[in-house]
Amino acid sequence: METEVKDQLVSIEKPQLIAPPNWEPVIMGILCNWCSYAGSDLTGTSRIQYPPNIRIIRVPCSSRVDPWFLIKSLQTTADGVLVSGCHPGDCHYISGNYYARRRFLVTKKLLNFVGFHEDRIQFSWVSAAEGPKFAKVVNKVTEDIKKLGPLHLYKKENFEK
Amino acid sequence: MLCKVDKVIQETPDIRTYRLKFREEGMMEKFTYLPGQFVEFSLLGSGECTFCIASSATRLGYFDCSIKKAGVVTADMHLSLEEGDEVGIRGPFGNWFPLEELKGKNLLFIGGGIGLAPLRSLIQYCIDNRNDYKDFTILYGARTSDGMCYKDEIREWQDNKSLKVVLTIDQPEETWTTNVGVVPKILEEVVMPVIENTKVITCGPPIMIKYTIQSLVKLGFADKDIITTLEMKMQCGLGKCGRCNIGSTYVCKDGPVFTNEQLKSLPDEF
Amino acid sequence: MSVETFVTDKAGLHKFYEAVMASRETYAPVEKFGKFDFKRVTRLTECDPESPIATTQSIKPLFFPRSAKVMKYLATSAGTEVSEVDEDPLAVKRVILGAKHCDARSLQVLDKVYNWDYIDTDYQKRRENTVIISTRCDQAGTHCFCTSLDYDVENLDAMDVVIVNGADGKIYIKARTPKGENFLTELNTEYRILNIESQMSEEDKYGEMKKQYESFTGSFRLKMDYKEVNAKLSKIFDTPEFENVSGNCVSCNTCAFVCPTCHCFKISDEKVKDTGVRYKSYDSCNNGYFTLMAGGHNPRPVKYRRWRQRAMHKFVYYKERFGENLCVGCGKCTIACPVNISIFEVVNQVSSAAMQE
Amino acid sequence: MNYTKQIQEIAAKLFAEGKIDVFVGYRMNGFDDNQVPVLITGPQEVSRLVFTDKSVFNLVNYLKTDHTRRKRVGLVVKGCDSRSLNLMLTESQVKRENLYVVGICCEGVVDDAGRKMQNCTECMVPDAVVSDELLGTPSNIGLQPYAVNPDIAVLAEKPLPERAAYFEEVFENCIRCNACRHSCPLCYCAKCCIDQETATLYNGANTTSGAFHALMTWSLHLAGRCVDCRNCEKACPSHLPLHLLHKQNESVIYENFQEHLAGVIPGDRGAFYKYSMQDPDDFIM
Repeated sequence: METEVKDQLVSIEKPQLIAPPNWEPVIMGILCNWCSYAGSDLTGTSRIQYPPNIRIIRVPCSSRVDPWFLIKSLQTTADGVLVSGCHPGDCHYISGNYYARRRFLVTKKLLNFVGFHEDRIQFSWVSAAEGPKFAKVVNKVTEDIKKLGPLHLYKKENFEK
Repeated sequence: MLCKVDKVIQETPDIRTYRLKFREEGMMEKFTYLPGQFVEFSLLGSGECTFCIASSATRLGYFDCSIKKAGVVTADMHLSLEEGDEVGIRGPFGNWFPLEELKGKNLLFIGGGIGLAPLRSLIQYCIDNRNDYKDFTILYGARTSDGMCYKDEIREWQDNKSLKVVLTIDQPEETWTTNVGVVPKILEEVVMPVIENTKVITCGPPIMIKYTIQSLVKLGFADKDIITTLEMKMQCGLGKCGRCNIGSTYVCKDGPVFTNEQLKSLPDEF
Repeated sequence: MSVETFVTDKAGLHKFYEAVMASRETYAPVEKFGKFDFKRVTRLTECDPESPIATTQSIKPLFFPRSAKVMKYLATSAGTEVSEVDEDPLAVKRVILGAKHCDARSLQVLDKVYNWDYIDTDYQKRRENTVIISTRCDQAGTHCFCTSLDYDVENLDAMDVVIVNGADGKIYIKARTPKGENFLTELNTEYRILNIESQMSEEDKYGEMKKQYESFTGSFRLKMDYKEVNAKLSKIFDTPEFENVSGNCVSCNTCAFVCPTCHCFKISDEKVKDTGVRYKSYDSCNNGYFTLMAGGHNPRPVKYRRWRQRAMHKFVYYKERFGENLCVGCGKCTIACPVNISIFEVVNQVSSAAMQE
Repeated sequence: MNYTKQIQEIAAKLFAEGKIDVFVGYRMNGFDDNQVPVLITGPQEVSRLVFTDKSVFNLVNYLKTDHTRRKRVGLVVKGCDSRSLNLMLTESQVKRENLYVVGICCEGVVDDAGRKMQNCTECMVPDAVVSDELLGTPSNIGLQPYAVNPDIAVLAEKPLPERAAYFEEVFENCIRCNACRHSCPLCYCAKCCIDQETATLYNGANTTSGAFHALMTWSLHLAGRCVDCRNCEKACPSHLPLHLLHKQNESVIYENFQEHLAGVIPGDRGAFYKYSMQDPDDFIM
């Protein structure tokens, strides 16, 4: 049996048009290996609480993040994306995050242009020493996305009211 | 149909043989196939792939598929498909070797690399019905001695007095004592087959098939006595998706077994 | 008892359309971004069933969707669960309004491939549940050549009901198949009040329709003899002319995606964590990866080989196998093609050039 | 704007001197007054070449096919085409010494209906920036102040849900034939990242969200490189307004990095290949 595909997401996740009471967002966290990932480690080792909604992927550098990673994660399961790298000037590869910064801005604006709320895609600079900052960032992103509700890509009823 | 992987045999660094059993009891009896047919493997999450069955229905209870690491699905299989895992199977599809025609003939099998897999199915079948056939020669070539699959079985065949087994590798190696050279060369120089009343069954990489057929024709074999199995990208196995079209022929329905006579009538795409 | 040809005028036709839309799920050409495509409609104002402009895609997606789920699965530690897709929209009875002759004909051609050997039940079900109402064109398009192909455009029985615009604003509605007759009898008969010619005999009506057909056939720019082309093409597999005609092809898949008879597909998996879906989606022989095998061997690595496959499959191979041309002469591929390569020109140019050698 | 005669002469001369193997130009399509690209391999076909304001297609696209690879090619470029050629040269896709470029000082091309194309009314580089021979009078308009595309301006004013609904329709109408990608001169990758076969990344299904993924990724990979030749939009069988995505990126890049014309300066690699310390940082936490 096959059915015509209108919206593939519906089959993978059950469609819930209104956020159910216990809904928790899924946030894709793409962290650079040298600063933000170490920062998140520090958050853990210093026992600072942060929301468990974030799913972390480690990349060598924030400039490794191709825009289509963000698009793909929004297209499949994520309700929001957080990309984090080293502070400007601190890049392990000297200038990676400068390149990334340009790309992020254009990606963010384009996604906003086609109808995503700006808070769905967020960026941060977190260094290896900034454990508390990482917790704060994740807290903020989770709060923002909780406010926006679940992302049902191309399901008319629920697309970014 | 879901199958359970019963046993994994690492034939060579990049070839694995999967011995499969059906998850449901009694399915094996319904799953009847003849040498030369193929099945669609589906590895969930990676996709579907076509493989020929490398064992004969005369060996009951299981069937084998030998898989070389080449594309995405096969790479995933080598990476993650282990004993006890499950795969989906559709099939069997395609036609089979003309078993009736082969009866009472001398048989010459020519295999190269992973191309021995479909032949193995027929060889097993023929060994199990040994009395139906006359002389029996197997010529098998591989790039290196490492690259030979079914090593244990080849040893068995070598011990079997009623078979003649000729092995060859492309490049000389220190430990290798027998023939060195590409298959067509060995065919002409070492095997020197009888032409009368002989059927040749060949399978291997496209380039090998091409030159083997050339030298077979040179030796004087008739086109209809040369049988080969073709490979072609397939996705449905049902004669629908149009991928395996060569001329008006669907390889998945009318093939994969063709005689050279039939091959000649097809457009020259290979 | 056969339903007689119904004669009406513009107002009656609109009533008829409304009755159709009220009776069943209706699909009709809808304008979007300056082109027409078949979409689900509920009101006549939404669509234009008589649009003279050909739709970008044919009615093929309604029978063989662009992307269909074959199955889905859930892999857990306890084992793998494979399930078929649950919803079943195929049982719904549908009507297609405003299909052209070529669209309807394409289904007849596709039936051949879907009903040999393994029978595609989903396609079958969709076919059975769909009534096709077709309006005969008044004017041939720039790239149309349906009258030059191996089917009788005038008396085609691929559509269930045919609508013909006769002279003096008279419109003839005629059932062509038993399915169409049943549909017309079942239909709410309110629209029949507007019958304007109750005395006219069937022969006269047929004569009027014939007249319209003749003026339609007169408007064709492209004409060829398909028998000649078939015969010539089957002999010239190795002609270098294919390289010339395929020169400016950009190897996109557009022609196959909009073609009403192209039926090649690919199977692809998509997964998220433990769940996944297997899709069956369109594919095109003009795509470079179409025949690329896992080992890296590709029998058709270059453009002209792929074009040869396309042209030969349409005019030779399919004919050999199933007795029909795999082309209905709709010209959709030429319109959609970024560089306007016309299949008509390709086969004619190749066959005539090869004959000159 | 009619350079038919000059181009025919140049092509004939080049073939006579044995300087080229293929000449890429335009010919009449044979059924109306529009033109299609043509690849000419010998002097006997030179008379088919034309060039008028209907010569729309960007011929640089043909430099990535096997018909022209490792051959000496002559081709006709307009202003926007020459910019994409410049980028291809910068990105080492073609060798300059294999090319003979006939540059045109373009006065704008027209669409099927005879209206001047939107990108031509906005054009800031009408003269070919790469050429061995330049036809027409250079306009020398120099750098103009940047004006946001009117379509973008209109859409940007709209509230978010409306924009979302609009783009949903765009993505829904995409049939994923990839004509946009194949007609883009700057999409020369041997295998596109969207065609990856790994199931977690792959996006073969022909769905709305699949189209979203494909088009967005495609436009972001062209951001800072797009030369606004609109080959993609003309190729799209569904007539989707693909320029919106590119123009949006272009406007953001201009506003923030003051880089708006890709491929004008030889060796300039586009906005994403460089950076400045002063780039905006305020959107990052």
